[in-house]
Amino acid sequence: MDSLNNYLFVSVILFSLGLFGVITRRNGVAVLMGVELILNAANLNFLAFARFGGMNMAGHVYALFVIVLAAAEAAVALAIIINIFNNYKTINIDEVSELKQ
Amino acid sequence: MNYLLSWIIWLPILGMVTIAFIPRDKSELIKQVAAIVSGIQLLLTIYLWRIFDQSVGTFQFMERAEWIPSFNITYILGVDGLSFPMVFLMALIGFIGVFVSWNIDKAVKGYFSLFLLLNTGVMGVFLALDFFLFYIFWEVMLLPMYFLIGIWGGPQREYAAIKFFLYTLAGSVLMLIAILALYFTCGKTFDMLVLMETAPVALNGMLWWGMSAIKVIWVLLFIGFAIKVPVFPFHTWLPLAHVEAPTAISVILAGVLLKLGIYGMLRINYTMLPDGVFWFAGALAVLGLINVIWGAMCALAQKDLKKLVAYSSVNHMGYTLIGMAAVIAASTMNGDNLISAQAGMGGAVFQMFNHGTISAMLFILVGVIYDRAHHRDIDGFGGLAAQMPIYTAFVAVAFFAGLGLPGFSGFISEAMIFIGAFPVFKTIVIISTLGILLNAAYFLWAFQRIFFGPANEKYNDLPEINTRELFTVVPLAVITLILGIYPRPFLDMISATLNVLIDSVVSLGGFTSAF
Amino acid sequence: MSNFNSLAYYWPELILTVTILVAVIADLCYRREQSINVAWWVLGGLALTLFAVRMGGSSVSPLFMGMVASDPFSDFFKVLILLSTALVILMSFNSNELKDYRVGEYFSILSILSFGLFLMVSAIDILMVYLAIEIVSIMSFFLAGYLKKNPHSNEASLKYVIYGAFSSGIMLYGLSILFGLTGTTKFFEMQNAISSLGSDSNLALILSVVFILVGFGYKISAVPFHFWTPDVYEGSPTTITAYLSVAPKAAGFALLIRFFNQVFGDGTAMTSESWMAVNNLPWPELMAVLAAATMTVGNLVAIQQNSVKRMLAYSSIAHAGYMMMALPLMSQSGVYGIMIYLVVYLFMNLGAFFVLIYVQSEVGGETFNDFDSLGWKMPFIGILMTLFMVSLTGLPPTAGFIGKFYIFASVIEAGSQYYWLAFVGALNSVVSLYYYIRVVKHMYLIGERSESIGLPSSNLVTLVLIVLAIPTFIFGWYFGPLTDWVNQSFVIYQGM
Amino acid sequence: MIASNTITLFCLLILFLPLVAFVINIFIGKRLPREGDWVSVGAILITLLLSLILLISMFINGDPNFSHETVLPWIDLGAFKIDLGIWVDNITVVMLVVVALISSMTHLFSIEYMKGDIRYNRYYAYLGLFTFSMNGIVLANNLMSLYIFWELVGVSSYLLIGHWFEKHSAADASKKAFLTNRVGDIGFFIGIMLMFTAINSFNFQDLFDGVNQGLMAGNLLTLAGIALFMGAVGKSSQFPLHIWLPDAMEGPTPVSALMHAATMVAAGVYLTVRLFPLFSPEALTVIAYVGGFTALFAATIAITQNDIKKVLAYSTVSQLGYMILAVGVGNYVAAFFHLLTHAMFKACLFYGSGSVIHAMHHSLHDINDHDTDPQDMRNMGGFNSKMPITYWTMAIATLAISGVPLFSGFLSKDAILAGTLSFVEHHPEHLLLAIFGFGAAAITGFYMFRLIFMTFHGKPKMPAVFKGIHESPKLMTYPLILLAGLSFFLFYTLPYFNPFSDHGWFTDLIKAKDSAVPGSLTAAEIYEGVHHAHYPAMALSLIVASLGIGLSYLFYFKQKFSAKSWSKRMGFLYKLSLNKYFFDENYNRFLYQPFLKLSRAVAYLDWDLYDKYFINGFGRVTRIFSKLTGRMDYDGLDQILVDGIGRSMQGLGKRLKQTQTGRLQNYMLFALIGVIVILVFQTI
Repeated sequence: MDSLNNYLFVSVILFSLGLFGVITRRNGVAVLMGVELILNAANLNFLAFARFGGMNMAGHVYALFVIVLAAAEAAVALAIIINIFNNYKTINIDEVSELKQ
Repeated sequence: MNYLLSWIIWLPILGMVTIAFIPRDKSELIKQVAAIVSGIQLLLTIYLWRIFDQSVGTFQFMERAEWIPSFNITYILGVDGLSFPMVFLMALIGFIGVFVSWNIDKAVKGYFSLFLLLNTGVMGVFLALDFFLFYIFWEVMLLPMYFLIGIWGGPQREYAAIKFFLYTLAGSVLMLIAILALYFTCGKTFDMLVLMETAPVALNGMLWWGMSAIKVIWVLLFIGFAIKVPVFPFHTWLPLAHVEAPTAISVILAGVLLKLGIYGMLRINYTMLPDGVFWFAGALAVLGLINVIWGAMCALAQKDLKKLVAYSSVNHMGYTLIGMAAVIAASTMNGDNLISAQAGMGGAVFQMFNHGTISAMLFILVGVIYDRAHHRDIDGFGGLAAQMPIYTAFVAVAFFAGLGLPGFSGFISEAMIFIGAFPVFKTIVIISTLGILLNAAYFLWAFQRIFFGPANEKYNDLPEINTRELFTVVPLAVITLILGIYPRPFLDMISATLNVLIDSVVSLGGFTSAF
Repeated sequence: MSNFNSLAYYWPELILTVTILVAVIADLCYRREQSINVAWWVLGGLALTLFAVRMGGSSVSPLFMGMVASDPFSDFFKVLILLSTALVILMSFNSNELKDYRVGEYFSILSILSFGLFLMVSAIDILMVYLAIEIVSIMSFFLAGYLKKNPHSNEASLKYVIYGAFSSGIMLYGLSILFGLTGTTKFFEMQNAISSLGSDSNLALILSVVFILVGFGYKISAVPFHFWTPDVYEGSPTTITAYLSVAPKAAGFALLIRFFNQVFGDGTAMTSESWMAVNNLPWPELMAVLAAATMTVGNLVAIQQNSVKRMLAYSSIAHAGYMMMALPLMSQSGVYGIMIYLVVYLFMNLGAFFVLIYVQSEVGGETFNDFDSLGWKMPFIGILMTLFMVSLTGLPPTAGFIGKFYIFASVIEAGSQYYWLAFVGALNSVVSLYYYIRVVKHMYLIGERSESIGLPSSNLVTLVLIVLAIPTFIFGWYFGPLTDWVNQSFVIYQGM
Repeated sequence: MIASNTITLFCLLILFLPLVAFVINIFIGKRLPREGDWVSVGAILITLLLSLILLISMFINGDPNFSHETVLPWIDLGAFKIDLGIWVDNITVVMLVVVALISSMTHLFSIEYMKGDIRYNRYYAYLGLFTFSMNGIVLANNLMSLYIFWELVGVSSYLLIGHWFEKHSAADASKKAFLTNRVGDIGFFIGIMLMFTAINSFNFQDLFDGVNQGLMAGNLLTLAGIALFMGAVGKSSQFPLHIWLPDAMEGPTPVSALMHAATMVAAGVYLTVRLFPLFSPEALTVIAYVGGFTALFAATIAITQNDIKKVLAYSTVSQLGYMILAVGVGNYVAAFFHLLTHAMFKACLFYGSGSVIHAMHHSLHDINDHDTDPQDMRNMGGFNSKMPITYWTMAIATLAISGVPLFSGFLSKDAILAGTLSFVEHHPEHLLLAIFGFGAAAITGFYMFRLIFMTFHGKPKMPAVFKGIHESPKLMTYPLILLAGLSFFLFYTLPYFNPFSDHGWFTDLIKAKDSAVPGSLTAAEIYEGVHHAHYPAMALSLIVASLGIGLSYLFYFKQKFSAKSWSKRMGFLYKLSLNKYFFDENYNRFLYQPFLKLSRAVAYLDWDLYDKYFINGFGRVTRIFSKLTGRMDYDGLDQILVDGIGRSMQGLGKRLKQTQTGRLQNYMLFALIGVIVILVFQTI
């Protein structure tokens, strides 16, 4: 139960879910949540490797940094989405596609 | 003068800078400056001719300067019997070109600046002995040419200009790859003199993807040069560019730029890849044959006089290729026939020069009639001989020179080419002699349609060719005639270099060693 | 080196940090109309930073316990970053788009962005890699969407942020796998660990390589991770587009060079003439294919554009492709070629964008038709734009040719297995002539020639353009100083 | 005996004086008094004088093996050398005199004939150019300079035929002459190349030596011989390149006399005479057949022609065929002899016809008739009373050409026929050659007397015109008289007076050379055979000639038979002859037009297909692309990319552009797909 593979397995599922969400969701905020899933999948990896690899604290540090940066990124992204809503009156990212070709 | 060659190359740039400081409404002054600068350049080349040692087959007046030592790039100039005629041709036609363009009234400043820049580019290619320098000059020509055709050209000028640009650039990037390949395989140098010695040895037996390195480099360089010549099937930019370009530019294009391709092949392919010469000579002759016949047949069918002349260039350059191919006659496997090799190669070089003078004359004359009648439709004239007798006489001279009449220089070079190539490429030469019939056919037919027949009322008050125009044509006609009667001055000049070239091709190249 | 000792080598970044702080504070002090004066503070700071970088000497050492490296290689890129930042700031004075906004913030964000780029070019730890990329990205998101009232700008930043987050997420996942395989975050330790791994872990390695490449590829807009580029470039303020097309790309290449050669190289990377991939990982082949695809796609689509801005966006993809050609070679001359290319690319690309900005403000549009007969109306702009276009095409005697020349030279030098790449590159540069010369065509060949001549209204613009034009021209035929500089900068931290 | 240097000097003067006249007249002729005709006339008279001095010195010298050669290095590339030079022997001297004499006559004759022409000075300039080039051919000591002057002669012919270029027919004829000649010249040049390749020299003597040493032998030699002969076929208007000469009559009549009768067309014969030692027996057979066939074939056309000059033109073709035949059967001295005699009487005939046309022209002009053809014999008749000098001189020349004893033609034609007969005796399988020869002899008498009878006898067909006819001025009649005088046998047999033998100074001084081809008959053997066949040939030729003359007398003088009804009776044959066997029509239909069509097709291929669709496949792919995308908005740049490759690039670009959908999630999806594809490829 308490083996590396299990963690990795969960991480892969999280990663895939994240990708799926990013690709399929139309709501901007939902897409962002997909991104968060991906980041957390990576975090899980870092922690699991750090724990089971018998290694130093680098993994943990890394995870902490990721959490912080993810928060910053999310903040910016949400600000932008608000701005989009002000201009477009929607947060459906499919409809925000004037720039193309 | 120590830096004579540099002066010849950079003088036009000096003129260009001078012109840049002249207010643009003083168009007469701009023209005068351009004329003076190219006049001085012409005088310098004549001076060069006086002090040129004809008995030496190697490079003279060498200049050498550090440039980018970290990449072994050096500023090397030099002139030999192969490049001198071309330099002279460019100086002459550059000078004449200024007067041909005297009527330009649109953006005079820009026109003459670009014109002089073009001059520098061409001169540089002929005199550069560093491959990198050579390539830079090679490319420098493109942009002025693009503008000169694109801004001052005919109705389809944009299309013609971009087509010219793209075609030539496509060729030259392949050339760049070949240059770099030579650089890295032959001792990391761009010095052509060194490459001429190291390349034949270094490339010997080298294989790239199962292909001989010599063949690969040869083909890359050849395509680059062939586009400029232009060799069938890379020729389609030429009629268009000629038709759309203003007269002076057509003159330079046909008179000098087409020679760059042949010059490049002789200077680079022949010296650095002598084995490739033996491999490719047959194809060269066949391509020459196609050029001759195809160009002539296309010319025969043209209704636009300028296009006819343009296709005649395709046709004439074909002879050159056939002549060049004859160099292999001097090898042991072809019976040490040095006579043929000399005749063929000498003919090819002479033909380059002659085509320069003759086609320049043809284009100037086409421009003269276009300025007056505002069209070039061959069938739209008729009976001009009665109205413009002097003009008719000059066109007759140009046409007869073009169709290879004895007494004009073109005959000698064509005859030398045929005689030289005959022992090695019998069938090809025999078929290509058909070209001299077709030459006569298209020129005489056009001549008849334009000048003969009852006088055309529409052109009753067409003014006769004027003094300025005569001034541009006469020198060319005189040179064509003099060299046609007594070619020694020219042939003696190239003889020593030619023999060195033939000797290096034959002694360094062999059919068996490389492949 | 310990954290405190490291500070001694960290003057440029420290000065930059101070600059950022000063800029933020200064912004608070100015009124809205005067907030543009923040730019001068920032410019001053950048000048000091540049001075510090140049003074830093040629020491090679890892700082902050192996997080970042101080070496001439990174200094070289820092200079590029500072130069492009300063030039963009200068050009922003003249931007029409920014007029309606308070711009103090804009300049401070630019300086933060520069700081992120500094980290990027010197990072030797995957933690620092991620951190740097995120700093750069987040600041870029801001800047892309700076025109709050402009829907296009909004859309650009939305696309940018989501695409950016998405790709850095995937990269992070790849990095986590790599961490798992090697148990370290330091480049050189990773290299050691990988070379001792058996070939059974190659699959996982490839997976991580590809995932990491998503992040890096996004940064340099390599195909197929380039899709965000045109849209973001088009929507962003043109000054920012110019900046994004140069500085982050340069930093991205610095990172790519360091990371791939030192982590996935065979350990002799940069010290010998050429080297191999560790464990014969097939990443060079992958990189070669991506390079070919990148330049081809960039060029072919650029032909189709009607907006000069969007054309330049695609062309910047193509240029990334040219530079990528030198990556799979794993040779010193390849890296060398990229560095030279980046310098000339900075000048010519910024030049092209700045002319575009000027034309936008004078004529009011950014399509090809807005350039009609411009060469006659404004000869100065026309000649300079021609120069930049010719240079971008790579024709001598302009700097663009020298860039291409060194890249091609390195490809050819690497041997005949990469000749095909040189062919693709060469033919691509022919294709690129189509659209670059189209600008020239519109400027000179289309439309009536005008008799009245307009000179640039702003001396600053003239100055900036001349500053860009001179090296673009001079380096075309006298590039000795350039190669010398690159040569001196070609000293990379090689691990302890 | 003239010193060697003087000979060289004389030859150079003879060569270049007319050229000087040409240069002066072309540049400043218009501004000179009398438009400069005196320059040309003066130059040619000096030339004539010098030639005569050479001739006299030849007589005094009396050396049949006289030979003088001077060379000038012209091209020297080390191994490849061309030396130009002059070679004077007795043949040269005789030929020089012929050229100078006929040319002088033409110059004089033209003063009246061309009076008032708008391009009078140019006419004289061109005459000078012609004389220069013709003398160049005569003096050449090597194939290269021969070829050079050969071409120059062609150009002067082009210029003179096209003198009245306002007429479309003249312009067409000049072009046709040049191009048809070029066809022959190609063969000539190939022959030169074959020779040079084997022997590495252009010099005649070197070539003879080379062939003698066997450097060139067998089929190759035959081939080279036939190729060289091609030049003669073109220039001497032999079948199948005979089509240009009759058309060349569009030029002024004195020109026709000079070039298209007496000298230029004889250059082909001169060439074969000069190069005789090079021809292998097989090549000679071909030459004989071409010559013989042309002789008969052209004669049959001459029967039905009504244009006085056309009759003479075909007669010239026929006579040239004779000469070629003589060379072919090995009796080349006879060929040269006939060249000499023919030059005199044929020039005389042409001047006579010129005189008639001149009279017709003026008379028509006086009655304001511009539609009647002044050259059509059907409009003439009975002129003997009005133009006695013209009549008598032409009659003498006609007797000469018909081969009546006492006249020069009898001697030379007899020599040719004797040679042919002797050849046939040795090679019975070539009987056809004799039939050609004697058949042509009969027909010659017939059509020549037809010409005389139709023009000078009978009732005037157009009385109104007849009224205005009068004798031509003295400058025109003097040459006639001179040349008619030279048509008597006496001048050729001196110092002997036997009208039935050609033995005289000519046969003494002009000796046949042995063929250089090993194994050929020697000159002596040939001479022996000819001598043997002399009397039978003479008898036969007398019989056939009188047959022809008699028939003509019955048809056109006595009108015993109606030419009209006979022509109807002969129906098809008559039509064939009248229309010159439809050669022009067939060449046009099966050669020129198809070739023009082909070249148009090539040009179309080149410009509209090859250029527009760089490679057809690319073009097709592009069209499919454009259908797919459906919204090809070609703006300026797209127009630029019309080349197939360009279009394909565009198509590709458009497809790629469509991937830029603007939808963010598509982008990410593409990126993911990219990653997956890469992974799949990397792991495989």
